[in-house]
Amino acid sequence: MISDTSEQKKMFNLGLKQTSNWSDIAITAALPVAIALLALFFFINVPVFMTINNWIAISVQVSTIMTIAIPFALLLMAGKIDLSVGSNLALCGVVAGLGFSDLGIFSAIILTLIVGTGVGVLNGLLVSRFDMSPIIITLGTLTLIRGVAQWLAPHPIFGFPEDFLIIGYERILGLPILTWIMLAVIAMGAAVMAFLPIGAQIIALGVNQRAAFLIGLRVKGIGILLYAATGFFVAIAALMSVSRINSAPAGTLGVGIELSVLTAVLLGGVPFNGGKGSLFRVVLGVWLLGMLSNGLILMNVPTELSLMITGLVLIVAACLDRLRTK
Amino acid sequence: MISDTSEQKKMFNLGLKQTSNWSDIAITAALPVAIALLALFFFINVPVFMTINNWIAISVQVSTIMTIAIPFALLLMAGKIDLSVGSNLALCGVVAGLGFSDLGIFSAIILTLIVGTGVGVLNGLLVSRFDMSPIIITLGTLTLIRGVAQWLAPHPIFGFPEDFLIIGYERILGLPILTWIMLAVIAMGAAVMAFLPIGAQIIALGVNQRAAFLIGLRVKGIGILLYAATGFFVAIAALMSVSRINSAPAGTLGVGIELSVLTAVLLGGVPFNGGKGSLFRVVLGVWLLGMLSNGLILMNVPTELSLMITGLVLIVAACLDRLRTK
Amino acid sequence: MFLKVKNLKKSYGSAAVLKGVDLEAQSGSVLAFLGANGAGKSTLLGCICGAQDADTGDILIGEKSLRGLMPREVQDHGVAMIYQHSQAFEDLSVTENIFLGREIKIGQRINHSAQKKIALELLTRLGVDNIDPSVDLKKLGVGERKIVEIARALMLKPKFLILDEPTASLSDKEAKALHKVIQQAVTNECIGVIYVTHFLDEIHKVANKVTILRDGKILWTQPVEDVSIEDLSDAISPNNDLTSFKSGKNTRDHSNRLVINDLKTSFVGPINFSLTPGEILGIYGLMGSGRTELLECLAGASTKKEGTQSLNGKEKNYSSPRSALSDGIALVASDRKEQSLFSSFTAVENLVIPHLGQTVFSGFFRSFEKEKHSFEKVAKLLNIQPPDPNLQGQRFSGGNAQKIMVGRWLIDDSGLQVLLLDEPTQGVDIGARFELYQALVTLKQSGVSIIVASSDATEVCQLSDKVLILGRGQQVALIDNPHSEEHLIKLAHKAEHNTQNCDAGLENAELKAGVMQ
Amino acid sequence: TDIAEVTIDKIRATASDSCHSGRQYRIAYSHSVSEVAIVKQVRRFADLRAKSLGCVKVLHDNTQSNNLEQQINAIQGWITLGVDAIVVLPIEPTALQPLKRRAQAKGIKWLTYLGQMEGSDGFVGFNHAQSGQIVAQAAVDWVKKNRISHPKALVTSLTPLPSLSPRWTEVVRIFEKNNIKIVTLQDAADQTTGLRVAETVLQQHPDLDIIIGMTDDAAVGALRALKLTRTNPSKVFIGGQDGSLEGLSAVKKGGAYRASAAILINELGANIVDLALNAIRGKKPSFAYTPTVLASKYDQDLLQQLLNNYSR
Ligand SMILES: Nc1ncnc2c1ncn2[C@@H]1O[C@H](COP(=O)(O)OP(=O)(O)OP(=O)(O)O)[C@@H](O)[C@H]1O
Ligand SMILES: Nc1ncnc2c1ncn2[C@@H]1O[C@H](COP(=O)(O)OP(=O)(O)OP(=O)(O)O)[C@@H](O)[C@H]1O
Ligand SMILES: [Mg+2]
Ligand SMILES: [Mg+2]
Repeated sequence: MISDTSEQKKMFNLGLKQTSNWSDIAITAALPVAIALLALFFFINVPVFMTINNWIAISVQVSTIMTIAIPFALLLMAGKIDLSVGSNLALCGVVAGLGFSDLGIFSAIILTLIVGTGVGVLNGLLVSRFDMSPIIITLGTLTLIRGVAQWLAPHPIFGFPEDFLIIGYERILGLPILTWIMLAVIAMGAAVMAFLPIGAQIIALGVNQRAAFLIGLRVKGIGILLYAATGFFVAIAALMSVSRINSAPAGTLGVGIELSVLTAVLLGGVPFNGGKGSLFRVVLGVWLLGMLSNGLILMNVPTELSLMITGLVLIVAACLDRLRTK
Repeated sequence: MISDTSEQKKMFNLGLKQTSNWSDIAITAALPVAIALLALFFFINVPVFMTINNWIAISVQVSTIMTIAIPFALLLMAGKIDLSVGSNLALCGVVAGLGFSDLGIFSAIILTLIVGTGVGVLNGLLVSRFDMSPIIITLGTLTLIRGVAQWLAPHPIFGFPEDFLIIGYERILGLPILTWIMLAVIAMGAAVMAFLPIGAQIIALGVNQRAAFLIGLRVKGIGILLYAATGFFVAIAALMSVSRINSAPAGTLGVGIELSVLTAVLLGGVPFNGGKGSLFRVVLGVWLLGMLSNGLILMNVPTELSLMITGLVLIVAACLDRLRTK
Repeated sequence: MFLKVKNLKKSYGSAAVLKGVDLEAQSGSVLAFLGANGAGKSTLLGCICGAQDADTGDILIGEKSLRGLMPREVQDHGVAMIYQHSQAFEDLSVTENIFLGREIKIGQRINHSAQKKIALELLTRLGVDNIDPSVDLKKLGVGERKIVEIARALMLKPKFLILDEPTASLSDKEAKALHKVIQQAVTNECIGVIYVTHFLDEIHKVANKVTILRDGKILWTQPVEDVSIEDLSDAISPNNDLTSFKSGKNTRDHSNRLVINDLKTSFVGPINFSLTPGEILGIYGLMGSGRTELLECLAGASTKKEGTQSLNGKEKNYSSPRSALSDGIALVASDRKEQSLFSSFTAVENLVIPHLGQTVFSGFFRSFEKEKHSFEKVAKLLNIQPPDPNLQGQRFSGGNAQKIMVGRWLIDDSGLQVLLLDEPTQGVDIGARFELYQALVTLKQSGVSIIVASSDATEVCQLSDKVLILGRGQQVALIDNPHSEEHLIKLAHKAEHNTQNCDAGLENAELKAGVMQ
Repeated sequence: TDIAEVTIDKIRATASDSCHSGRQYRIAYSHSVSEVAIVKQVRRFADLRAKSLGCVKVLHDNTQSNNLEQQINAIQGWITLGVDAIVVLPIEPTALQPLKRRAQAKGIKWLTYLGQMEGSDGFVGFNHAQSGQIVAQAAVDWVKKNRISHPKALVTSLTPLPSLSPRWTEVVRIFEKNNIKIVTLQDAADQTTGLRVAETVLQQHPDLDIIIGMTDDAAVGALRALKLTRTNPSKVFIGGQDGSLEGLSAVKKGGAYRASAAILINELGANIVDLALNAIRGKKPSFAYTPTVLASKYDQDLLQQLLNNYSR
């Protein structure tokens, strides 16, 4: 595909010229505006939508996806992808679930983090070693790891220690622990991108991998690191998820989450081929989808219609966001 | 990611140099060899695997996916993608099913082809008009169109005219009609790539869309054409599928088929960013997956194990195939 | 017939690039269109060809306006363009590249044999006989790809041909052939040509008229007989004293910094030379002679097959540019767009990216102040225009982007020992070229060893303390204190023929060896 | 009282006066695969019952393909809304325990649909084990009646959803007891997969005697496989579960499709509303099975009645 955006402009924006400063501002704020309009719409139809409690509920609902979406976005910015996150989530959930009874909470958590990171490293090594399309490799591990998870857990795993489940429902300073974790992950991601050298190096990889290699960046190293980080945060997300539902269903946990995460991150304006992107917009992307799903349920929209609306919102929001970058 | 493959080669083939002619040949034939080995393995375990009838059964089982995979591969070579094929398949199935009773077979088929192509054109226009990432747009239509299909079919649709169902079970010259259709689609695709000017133009688009525009190719036109063609063949695939199962379940028809097709096409060596690829290998990719699923069922392998095996085969086959291009 | 540009204006955001330009090209004549880096030449040509849309003004061919047309429509009006940056497709064959979108057909099908025949004719006309038209473009070097693009433009049989720095990546042989082709087309087919270049000595060989663009306006237009090269360089970059440049040999340190012994890669070698600190080695050769491959091998970017490379007396085997860099060996690659520029990065990011987390900017957190400071220093040293640290890399004109690429290694305290430059002045204007040379000399005097590979014999002569001449991958000669560029060119040409024979001889030798076993 | 003894009439009678107080009720109902045709019918009957009562509104979610995340979010939304009762087919019963507690803490009645859950306020649904047993028994009877020696069977499952497992584990158990050999046990729940699995297995076992689908959809797909592989339908027993329109129509048509463990879909839909109302109003019963019956050509009246449920 194409990287040269400034030149493309002429090609496609016939009739989409930005004329005044006003439209400029409107367009820059496309995603926030879309969110605001959608929120207003839901508020008018279901006033309870606008309550603090509902927004906190949304924050908890998106917390897992957000925790995965942040490292996932960095990976995408570097021009890589990890489609195996859903299966890895299930595997980590199963490992944690099995671990609690045999190892105790602390060791089980550590083990889970190791397994999650391990899967990430495996992906990273495969992708870097063979310089394969990350898509096909992680499609492979998506299937493989799901099999492993189901094989480890032929019987449902549930009923975890209360000390662990606290994570899933307790609040600190009025906010659920899960929300705090999510905020911490966002802050961490933002800090890495803004202040650390690796932030620029990640983008460099996505812009021009060959050039990055020639100027001496650790192309493979950064790739593996990013996959490992994704695996690590998937493990965190698995712990969050499992603590919330007090169960680790190997067959259904995290199924299709790779598509939700990908959609949110793309909606957040990270191009599929990487090379740019802002975590702030990724956060908005995740939030938009979470809010949409919440609002549609509150409005009791029938399945077919809510599918149609979700599809439309996706397309419109993406188009709006595209106008911004014109 | 990066489009510059020739340069990448230099970058990563450290230590993977092909030294002798022998290994050269082995590596060139990676995918066929993988298929042969797998077939041998199944044959040893379940001799019935190697019967002509079973291979004909496999050909029928892959016929739908193959019919979609061929235009999908061209789309991918041009650096685009259509993730909405599964939903479009369901929509076309539903339209055909509803049409049979109201319009008669012939008109229903025509209508189905029009609808399928129409969805393709819609995708094409959205992608070209806004120069959006095809992924996000077709993720949107994936959801949208599924909603429309379910909305059109509140009641189950099944029991179609026998004259139509013939397509699904009749044979000509010993081969099922579905297999003939599939072969025709393959031949058509191969002819387009080999003999028509648009073949090279598709590749050019995938290599560098901006350059293709500058040297005067009809970038938008080709894009829309490819999406329309994909939609058209999805409609054909829908007719094939519906004639086979004699039912058009709006909710489940074609769910996840985009991933199967994508996997097969990537396995066939078309890079995700396009710019090259051979239909011959795509056919092998589709066949490999179809054969794998068939053999695993014949061996009655439990779900979790067959997930693991499928994942492994994917990774190994992809790696083998990668060696070839080194 | 005339191709006329009337009062064309174009700005990017608030930066006005073209401030009302009038230009006139005439059938049967060649117009040299000159200007400093960033003057707006490519922008203007892009507006003509439909790659960009001008803000106001008009473009006329005969009576018809080209404003707002798509590139394809502009071509249909008889205007063909060779862009400064390659617009070719590496996974298609040479023939396919030439005929893309304009295929010769029988019915609906491509007539492969007819295409191949015409492609061969075109390539021969362009003085290239060793390109197989059915081979994929990715197998060709940068220069050979340019030839293919030119062949495509000729295939279109245009009424006007626009060439934006066509010879920047060509060696002297192909450049000559191109000049001949242009001359023929102008006299026989009466086409009109607009020719952009930074090689001023070309002007008198090809052009009939010269137009100078400065600061977005036309400075003057004159017949080529009335102007000298000095006039031209004055007009392009008025404030440069070009004659004052002097390489000057470093005599302080005679220890060997870099020693290459019988080095071989898959194509190049065996190569032998040594470099002392503060010495500049030029590598000269024709297109495809293996300069790029040699430099990449030295920098760890491609594999070495045989031989040794030692730095400061220690033998080194680099597996990646990173390992070479940790020893202070850096490479500036030739293909800017594909291999060194990060198009969406700001200027300052582009400049400091190799150093982030490294010696100069080794802090755990980035220090934006320090980065900006470095940029300002380099921008001043190389006169980067505009000196805006936050402008995106892709928005710089070709020459200025190139300055940033070289500037990366001019940052103080980067621990540089050997700098490898592949075509460092590709697309750099006459003024800036000397600024770059000056910077290299300063670097040299600070004790850095430099290797410059270039297809510009003049450049090699001016800069180098010694010159290595490559022909088809073989080391043909190693000359100390080169002074005559004609000598270099002659050697390189001869090498091309000799090694051809050599190759044959080698094959025989191998055959014999095989028989003996 | 034993839950198995609760009659439909009793449920209807208890709930029938719910609207007399003038209060409005909101009952939320979540199924794990709302894209499946039969679920749409259940929803339709729930809506019909709500309409006929007059004071009830049924809320539906959009959980598809057993997406747990989606279901959890939907239920959380309903808790926010403060509906009166939540009826849910838990994709993973244990996974919903925390939500159940939260809902109940807010005074929302919690009922499960298919599969019981500890501590819930009600239970709507039918017994998977019963479903599996009915269809397996029908197959065993057919084998005996036709005196088939060494019968071979294909059974389909859906291992990612262990909560549904009695639908196939019961079949496996009964078959083993009756010396029916299960040659293949593979996942298949929809027509396309059912067709593919059956078609493939028929290559290896052209003499296959029995195919039991874990849903009617899978069994319908398998029926198609007979046609495509030109297997003699008179020698095969196909049985499904659910009582979907497609499955019942196949039974009615005769041929290989001989049985469906059919849920009384209209009653099920109505029970969702009635049992929830009972739970809300603190009445009994709020736990009840909706009977599963054997639909076969031998009981044409029942078959017709089941089919009539679908007529619009
Ligand atoms: N997309 C863009 N956005 C902003 N500024 C741009 C853009 N493209 C070009 N410019 C600016 O326009 C000016 C003219 O650029 P142009 O490429 O036309 O120069 P040029 O005369 O061709 O120079 P060179 O000889 O180096 O190729 C430069 O200052 C450049 O920075
Ligand atoms: N990836 C490749 N595959 C095959 N041949 C290659 C490849 N890259 C370069 N070559 C060939 O190797 C030879 C050396 O090329 P190289 O690019 O090093 O030459 P160069 O002197 O730098 O010429 P140029 O003027 O093209 O930059 C050429 O004949 C070229 O065609
Ligand atoms: Mg230029
Ligand atoms: Mg070179």
